[in-house]
Formats: sequence, C-alpha cells, structure tokens
Amino acid sequence: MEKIKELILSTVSDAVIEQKQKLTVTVEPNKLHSLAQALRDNATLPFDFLVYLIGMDRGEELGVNYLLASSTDLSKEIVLKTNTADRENPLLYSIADLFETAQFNEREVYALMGIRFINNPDMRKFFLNGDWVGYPLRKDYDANPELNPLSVESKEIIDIAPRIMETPEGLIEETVRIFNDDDYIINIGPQHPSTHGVMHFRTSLDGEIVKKIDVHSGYIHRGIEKMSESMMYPQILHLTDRLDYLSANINRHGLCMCVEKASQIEVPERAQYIRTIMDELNRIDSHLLAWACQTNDLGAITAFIYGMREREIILDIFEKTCGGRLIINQNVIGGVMFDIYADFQKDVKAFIPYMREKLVEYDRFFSHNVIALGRMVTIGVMTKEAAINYGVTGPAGRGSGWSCDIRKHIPYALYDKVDFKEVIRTEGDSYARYLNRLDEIEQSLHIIEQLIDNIPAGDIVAKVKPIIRVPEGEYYQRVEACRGEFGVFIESRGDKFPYRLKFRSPSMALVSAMPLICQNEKISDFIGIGGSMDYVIPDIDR
Amino acid sequence: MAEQIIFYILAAIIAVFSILAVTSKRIIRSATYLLFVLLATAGLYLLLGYNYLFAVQVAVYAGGVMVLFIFAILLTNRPGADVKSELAVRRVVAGITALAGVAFCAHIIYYNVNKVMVTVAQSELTPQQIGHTMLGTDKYQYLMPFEAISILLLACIIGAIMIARKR
Amino acid sequence: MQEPLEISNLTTWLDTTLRGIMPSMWVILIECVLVGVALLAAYAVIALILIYAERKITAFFQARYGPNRVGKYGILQSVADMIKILLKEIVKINRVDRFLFFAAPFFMIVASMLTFGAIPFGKGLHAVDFNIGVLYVTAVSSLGIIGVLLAGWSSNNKYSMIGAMRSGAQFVSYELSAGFALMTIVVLAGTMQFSTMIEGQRYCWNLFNGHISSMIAFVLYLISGHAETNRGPFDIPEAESELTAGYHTEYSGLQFGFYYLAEYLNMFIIASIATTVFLGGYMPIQVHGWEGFNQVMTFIPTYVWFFGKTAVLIFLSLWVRWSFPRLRIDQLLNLEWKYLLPINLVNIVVMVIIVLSGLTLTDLFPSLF
Amino acid sequence: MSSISKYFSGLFTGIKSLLVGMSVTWKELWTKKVTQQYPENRDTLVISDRFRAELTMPHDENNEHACTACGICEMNCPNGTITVNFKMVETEDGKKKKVLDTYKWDLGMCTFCNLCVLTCPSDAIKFENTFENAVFTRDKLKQQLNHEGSKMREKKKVERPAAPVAKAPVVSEVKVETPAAEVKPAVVDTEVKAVVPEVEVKPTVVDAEVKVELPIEEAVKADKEIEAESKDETTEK
Repeated sequence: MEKIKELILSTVSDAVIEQKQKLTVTVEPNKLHSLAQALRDNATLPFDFLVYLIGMDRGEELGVNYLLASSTDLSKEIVLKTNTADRENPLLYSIADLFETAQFNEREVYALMGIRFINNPDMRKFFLNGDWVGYPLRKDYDANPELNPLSVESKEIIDIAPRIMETPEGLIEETVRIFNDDDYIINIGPQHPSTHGVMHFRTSLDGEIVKKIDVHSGYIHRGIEKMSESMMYPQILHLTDRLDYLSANINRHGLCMCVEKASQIEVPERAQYIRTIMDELNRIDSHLLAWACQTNDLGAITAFIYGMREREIILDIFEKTCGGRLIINQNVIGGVMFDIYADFQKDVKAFIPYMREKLVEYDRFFSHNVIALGRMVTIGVMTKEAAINYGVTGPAGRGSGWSCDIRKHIPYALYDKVDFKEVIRTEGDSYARYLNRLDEIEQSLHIIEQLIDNIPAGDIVAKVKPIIRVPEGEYYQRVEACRGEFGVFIESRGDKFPYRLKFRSPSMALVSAMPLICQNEKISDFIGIGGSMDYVIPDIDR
Repeated sequence: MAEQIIFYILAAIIAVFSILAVTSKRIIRSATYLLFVLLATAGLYLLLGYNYLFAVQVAVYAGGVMVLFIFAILLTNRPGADVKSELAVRRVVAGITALAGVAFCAHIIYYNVNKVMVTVAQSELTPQQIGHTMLGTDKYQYLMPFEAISILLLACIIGAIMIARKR
Repeated sequence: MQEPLEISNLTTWLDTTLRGIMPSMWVILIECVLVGVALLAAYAVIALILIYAERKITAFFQARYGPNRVGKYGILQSVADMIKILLKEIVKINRVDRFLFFAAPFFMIVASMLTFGAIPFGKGLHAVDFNIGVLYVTAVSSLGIIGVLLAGWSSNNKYSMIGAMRSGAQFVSYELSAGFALMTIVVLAGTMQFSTMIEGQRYCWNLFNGHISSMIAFVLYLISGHAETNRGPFDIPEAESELTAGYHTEYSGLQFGFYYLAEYLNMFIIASIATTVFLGGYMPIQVHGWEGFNQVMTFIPTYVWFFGKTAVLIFLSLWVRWSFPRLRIDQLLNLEWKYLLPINLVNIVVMVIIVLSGLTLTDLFPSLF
Repeated sequence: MSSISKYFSGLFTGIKSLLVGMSVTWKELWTKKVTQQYPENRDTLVISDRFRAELTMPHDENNEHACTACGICEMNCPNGTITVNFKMVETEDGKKKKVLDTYKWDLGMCTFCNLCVLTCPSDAIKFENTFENAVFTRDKLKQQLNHEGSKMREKKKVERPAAPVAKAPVVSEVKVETPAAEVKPAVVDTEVKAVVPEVEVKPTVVDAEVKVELPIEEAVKADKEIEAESKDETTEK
C-alpha cells in the first residue's frame, strides 16, 4: 500500500491521505478523474472496481465518496473523497468513462443530492422524475408534500438527456436524444410479467433484435436511506430486510456487522454460527427462486413451481426459527434475535440430502434440455472486464470469470473456518450464470453441513446498550449477498442516528450491465438474460 | 331454390367486398375485404360441388392473403394516414373507364351466356381424377403446364433467396 | 343391430321418423339445424372439459392439486369460468381499428368450427364427409391464423404486433410440415376421405401400416400440429413472459373467450385428426381372425374409441407443453426448416417407395390383416 | 462430413434431452402433492409458535396485564404503529402514577419487526401466531390491546423491581368495578398461551439494560417527534 500512496502523491501532489477505517484520500474535484484513472490503470494492483459512489451532504459542502477496490484482491480498498462548496449548482467531474457502474450511480447522486457531473453522457435523474423539486438526501430538503404533489396523471416519458460536457471552450450544457425518431420502442415494464418487479426498460427493437435499452427505475423507491437518517440503529434493521427481500438475512447481517464493528461489539460464537447457517439457507432460498424465475422467463412454468416447492421447506425452517418467512428479522445488533428451535438441526439435515436429490432432478429437467441450452449458451455474454467495469458481482460476476466472492476475499462470520469452493465459470453467458447458481446451492449445502452439528452453546446475543451510539466516523461493511456484494456505509456523528447511510445494492450493478449484454440479442433472450442476471428491484429502488 | 338464394348472397358478398377492397384507404382492411371476396368465391365452388377447388381456393388464397397481411404490416407505418384524395378529373376519368369495362364484360356475357350454360358437367370429381388429369400427358391433361408452373415457382423461390441474401 | 350403444341408431331412427311425417326438404332443413346445434353444443362442452382437464393435469405435473373448490374436485370450475367470461365487460381500447378488432376473434372461432364440423366422432357422427376431407381440414384450419394476425395488427399494441408477426412466421412454416405429414398418409391410404381412411384401418392402423415412414410422419404431425395450436413450447406468439399475452393482450371478456375456446378446440382438432389419420379414428381395435375379441371391442361404442384415442394424444400434448421451455423464434424456424421439413420431404419419398414396392404391413403379411 | 454428423448427433441428443425432461415431469405427475388445503386443514395446520401475526397483551385470569405505560415500545416502533395512552392516577399514598388507559396497535402499519416486544421492560406484550387477520375495512386493523377494565399486575414488580414507573403501584379504585364477566376472555387468552413452547429463548439482555437508560425518557420523547416528522415524509410518498 505504500506504493499506492506514492502513486497517489505522484499523480495528485496535494492529495490529503488519511488512514481511517480505510485508506482515505481527499482531492480537489478536478484532480479526481486523473487520480481514479491512475489507480485504475496501476499495473501491479489495479483499483479497477468501483464499489460504491456515494453523494454526501457534509453540512457546508456537498461531496462524493468513492470506494475503489482491486478486482484481483477485493480486500485492498481506497476511499476517494471530493467536495464542492457550491450548494446552488454543484458540479463535479464524472468518472463514468472509467467505471461504467458510475453512470447510474452519478445519476442517482444527481437525483437525490443534486450534484451534477461534468462529462457524464446522460445526466437525467435516476429514480426521480425530472421535475421533482428538491434533492431528498440533502439535509436541508423541504419535505413539504405541496412541493411534489401526488399526481395520478400519467407522465410523458421524455427521452432527452441533458448533460454537461467539457470542451476546450469551457463547459457546455446540451441535450442528447436517447432514441432516434424511427426507432420502434417497446416498453418492457413497469408492468410486465418478467421484470421481476416494477422495472421499466425502454427497448428499441429492430424486428426481434434489441438495439438499445434505456433503464428507468424508481417506481417503488421508498427513500430508505433518507428514512434511516431519522431512525435509531435497531430500527433501521427492519428496513434492510426490505431492500433485497430475497437475501433479507444477509443484508441485515451486513448492517449489524457494520454497527458491531464500529462500536466494537463482540458477537457470541453461537450467534455467528446461527448467522452463517441462516445466511446460507437464505442464499439457497434466493438461488432457488432465481432458478425458478429464470426457467419461468424461458417459458418452463413447471420448473418454476418445482423451485418454489423446495424453497418452501427453507421458508418453513425460517418461520419456525424466527417467525418470518421472507422478511425474517433474525439478526440484531450483537447477535441474533431468536435462538434456533429444538428441531432445527434435524430439519436442516433432512433438507440437505433432499435438496441434493432435487438438484439432480433440476439438471435432468432443465440444465441439459436442448431448448434451454439454445436459450442460454452464448447468450448475453459479459466479459470479465465488463463485469468488473460495471461492478457486477455475485453469481453473475463469477460467471464471467471474476473471483469476487467477499466470503473468500474478506471473510466474515465463520466463512474463514469452513471449507467451500468459490464457483467460477469463464463463459460469461446466461448458462454460466445459471449453472453458477445451482453450484452455489451445492456449496451452501456443504457449508451448512459443516456447521450444523457444531453449533456451540452460549449466548445468542451480546450485551448491547439499548440505545446504540456509533462512534464518529465512516464505516463500510461488505457482505456477499445472494446477488453479489452488498455493502452498508454509515457515516456517524456520534449520535444514535446515522448521519448518512447508504446501501450498495448489487442489483443496481446487474441492471446497469443489462443494456450492454442485451444489445443485439433477441427480445426473448433479453427476458432470459434478465432472468439469468436475477436482479431484485426493491434492491435498486432503495 | 335454396341454392339460388345462397348464390345471390355469395354474389352480393363478392360484389360489395370487391368494391370495399379497392376503395378502402387502409391496406390491411383492403386485404381483409379481398379475403372475404376469395372466401365467397370458394363458397361458389362449393355450391357447384367442386370440393377440391374449394379447398384449394381457401388454402391458397387464405394463405396468400395472410402473406399480404404480413407485407402490409411490415411495409406500412400508419396505414391510410398519408393517402390523399385523387383529383376530381382523374376520378371522373377512372369512373368512366371502369364503367366502360363493366359494359364490355356485360356485353360479352349477355351474348354468350346461352352458349356456355350447357357445357358445365355436373358430376363429382374425385381427387384421383384430378390428380391423373394434372399429371397426364393425354389430350386435356396438364402435365406440361403443371411442370411449367412448378419451374416458375422454383425460379421465384431462388429469386427471393437471392434478394434476401443481398441484404 | 350389432352395436346397441351407437348414436347412429338414434340418428337413423330420427331420420326415418321425420321422413315419415313430412316432405324431405323440411327433413333436411330440420336435420341441418339439429346437426348445427349439436356441433355447437359439442364444441362448447368439449372446450369446457378440455380446459378443466388441462388445468388438472397441469397441476399434477406441477405438483399441485389444481382447481378443487368449485364442485367436487373442482369439476365445475370451467363452467364458473365460462360464466365469468360471459359476464365480463368488453373493454374499449383507444385507437384500435374497430372493425378488424372485432372481426379477428370470429376468424379464429369460425376456422376452428369449420374444421370441427368435418371430424368423424363416431360411426354416423360425421357431419360432412368430403371426398377431400384431409385437404379440407388443412385448408380451413389455416383461416385461423388470419384472426391472430388481425388481432395483433388492430390492437394498437406493440406486444400484440410482435406476437402477430411471430405467429405469421410460425404458421407459414408449420402448416407446411403438417400438410406434408398428412400427405404421407394420404399416399399410404390412397384416399383423402376420412370415412374410407378409417375403414381402411380396420385391422391395421396407418401408424403401423407404413411402419418407419408412418411413425416418422406421426411424430412430425404431432410436432407441427402442436406448433400450429400456438401452445408451449411453441407459444411464442403469446409468450407470456415476453409479450404478456401476445396477440390477444388487449382482448377481454367474450372476445378473449373466443381465443381461449379456439385454442383448446384447436388442440382437440389436431389430436382428433391425428387419431383419424394415424390411429384408426373411431374404429375399435380389431384383430383379424379373433372373432370373439372383435365382438367385445365392437360392443364399446365407436365414439368412446374416438374420444379415448384423442384423449391420449391430448395428454401427450399437455405433457410436452408443461415439460419444455419456450423456443425462441429463430430456434422455432430452425426446427422447421432445418429439421422437420427436410425429414418430411425425404419421408414422403420413402413412403411412396414403400407403397409402390409393396412394403406396407398389409402387403407383406396379407394373412394377418 | 463433420457438419452432417453434427446435424444428426445434435438431433438425437436433442431428442434424448427432451425425453429425459419428460421423464422428470412424468415422475412428478405421481409424486405426492404438497399444496396446503387451507380452510380444510385448519384443525391440523401447524403455524410456528414464533410466527408473528398479531401483537397481543397477555391478561391473566384477574384481567390484569403487565404494561406500565412506559411508552418504550411506542418509541421503538419504527412505523408509529403503537400508541400508548396513559392517565395520571393518584395512588393511596398520594403519589401520582402513570396507568395505562388504552394501548392501541395498528396492524396495517406494523412491519412485525419485533422491536416492541424485545424492548418491553416488563414483558407486557407479545406476538401471537393467530394469523387469520383478514378484515374488510382498514379501521378494523386498528386494535386496542388492553382489555376493557383491565389493570396492571402488581406482583410483577417483585420480579422486576426496575420496571420504571412501578414504584408503588397500588390497585387504583377506578378499575374495581370490572364485572366478573369480563374476566372470561382473559382466561381464554391464557389458555392459548399455554401452547407457547419452552424452546423460546428470549434475549433478556436488552430489558436488563433498559433500566439504566430510562431516565433519558425525556430525551427520547424529543426523538419521537423527529421520528414523527420523518414518518410524515415517508407516508406522503
């Protein structure tokens, strides 16, 4: 890392380097781009994975935090910060040309924080309509409902993107059209059987072939990050379950760990075991649903129901453990809310061989079906470079040959104690993603097998003050959710509420890659690729 | 008696939909009207007891019209929206030409109707007979034209492939 | 009478009594009306039964129970659905081509009804017996596609439009295969008339008579027939997960009901034509020389034989439908043009050779049949 | 040549894969169905004891509950689902004391996060697994949890001396008029609770700590207002 510091100082001499939870570098807005580029192109340890991009309201100043990680070693991280004092018309430089994933994130920052990015080719608001008044995540946001009245009229979709480009003559504001006049545009969503939620893809077609996709999101945006700023930490917990509801437990685990690490709470061993087992059960549950939905997207409705049937067994185990099926409310800060029930081990152990048997059946039923192969093999190819550039993690990223399993790179809970394989395929097509999920179910079963008999006795929750105050600072915790890397960012000012809280949602990266990998595929495959990416919309619309 | 009623109904359908087919401004509606005309014609064949011809008429022309539909859908953006009315002079000229044509046909039919009347043989033709006639080489048998048409169609198919491949 | 349970007994009796009391023109009129009503009723009833059967069988394939609330085992479910569909509002859609939009479902239903009329359900249960039966069925059933195309075009909906285009491509292709497969059997049977074709299969079904060639034709016909009914894995014009409901997205109430009905009836029609052409239609299983056995078999009414055989084929179709994912349009066309059609063309030549060189089973073992 | 063999091998492997797929569905056709036949299986239906369906306030046979009206659950609820209305009653020895008047809970707003139960210092409320909560109007989702004429149990204070307001809770006169008939539902209630499993290990740590922090009640009040604001914001959306 010393070399990295040298690199930073040689690129930007006036950078302020601090060693906080992570190595933090503060630079002037105009230097940020060159610094990010230098870090990305660093040959020995390339920082080419933009983990998050967070718009910050630092009080006087507005700013953005970037977390860069190395795609070869995810535990190597650098936080970049930049600020602007102009609250009226804040302008920062875009890094969307370096990291594609920044594209949507910068649009999100514009919508919620009001910072516009120079050189971003498409500076429409993400999540919000263009005519929304105010920037919700700013501290001085006026939440008066009269400013943004509820409208029941349908709004015209405007396919014109404003942008600010830097030219030799200075900055120019211009607009570009997303589609041509004679494009045949079809709306996949917001109500559509295969968008897995309220997602909206404006798709222009040439016959059956997809020419271009424009992603519209935010139909179910609930402002969870804003809500969290006025909630105590234990209260925020229940919102994490509602992000990616299919990996509810893992999300919650992430937030709990973030707070635990920040306030140095030691989680009892028993709780760690329960958490890990529940996480893996949750992963199986999610992958089963993903499998089921993907088959359904490809038109095999029967397979869908088989997947749901197996999933039901896990949900029953969840229900008996913690009283919830989907939103399971299991983790609390310092441990878990409920101890396992008497027959927990028995149920889980009965499930493991059953699931293995069913995996064989899935293989026979679908994995080798000639039609299914035709619909998945070499369809929706995403290269490893693209995966990294778009920040696509999880089974999809690993399907492109990128080793990006947080459980391996930055082990948490008990993942350093168990033996499991990181499933990696290099084809990068729908089929690789599909098989990855099935293999990961197998790996999860293997993990559970190792833990289930060894749950130690003891407390299930550490002694925690009823009102938790996280010490001042910025904290980020990464966990491997079912769809990829889920992250929780907390900026605390020592209060019992977070000052700023942000979730890194894996699904947003998945969706941002959709326009790339669906281009020139058939419309049917577009749906199939969507199924193989397996994004969950509430995770995007936080 | 019943046959006559059915004949007049079919004839009316043919007449009305023929006119509609050429006057409609929307191409896809025209095609639909044309389909009605063809189906009514098929009905006439059925009335005459030409089952085979009926089936072929339906199969070929229904299929043909379907292709028309596809072309209509493919080629038009907003059907009928851009069609302008013709000039009055042209309309009059067209009307006169059409009427002259009708008069000409009527004249021929009127003077020849008695001669044609008797020659229609009212016996049921079996598919076997039709087949033998089609592929026979005797007098009043049609192997040559049949083969000529098949070669023509083959040429058309090859031509279509060539055109399609150029793109 | 040898077969006491046949409905033909009833019809002959009816015919003779009517002719006894009124002039023949009136008899024909009344009989026409009766036949029409009976066909319409059968059409509706068969559709209802099929809908119920499909839902139930599908459910069992999918590890569910299926409808089980309306009536015992849910047998009244499809009746309830029918009533619901009849009562439903027909939603007005903005900026549709109204005439075509309303006409489209009728094409669909009329085409399937015309075909339905020509099916021999049993001895004496055969409304029209054309001497070109096979050709007639192929010709008339091709009208249904016009309904799909018109629906897709006139709905003013892009999903419908894509669905219509897909169905056009699909239908043009698969109509060929289905036709060729039937023609293969016409070569074998030497007739296009259903009644003679069935009579010719008294001791040996066409499926076995032309052995290899017939069986290939049978499979090809089932595949392309299945494709013609727009049912999965060939349901790309509807493609629920892609085009919501494809060409009938905008239809509601009774209009949708027409499509729904026609879809099920087409499935039935395809199965019953396959039965008639390949499996001996309503003819009971008869073995040459086993008089006692034949007697017993003949005692079972012919319509039971017909519906039994058809039901087996329908089950097969459901089984296929609920086992496979949907094909993509190019896979679909590949299957037709690269596999089905060449095989079909070769097969028809093989069949001609078999027939001409006397290699059919009836020619090889005349003593058995 | 290779393309021809590819053509046929593709054809046959394809057909084989399809047949294998069909064999799977054939097997499933005869497997036991797992669908729950809900209204019919009501008698045998097992709902997990921990299933959170409805918030309840257990009353004992004397129509007494354990709620001290401290309002901690109300503060902790992230959605403003709970409203604790209390009244000040003068006790025998002349001190003023908070007593629960009405305990309102809105099922329609509840996210079943269990925070109220976790943080309740006197174990006065709990979630039941009575899951049949469907009603016809939204109003019916708003429930009052304390029974008519119920009062606070006093024995509790011995076990939990730190229960905040329970300094000298003497039976207040107001509630003596409780008719005997009212007691019955309470009895039924306790019977239901007999089913509660022994496995349930509730993390008791939290309430032990609550006592320490309780004096900050006033501060938390202020928090509640902030919360209320944020709630407005979210409901608008």
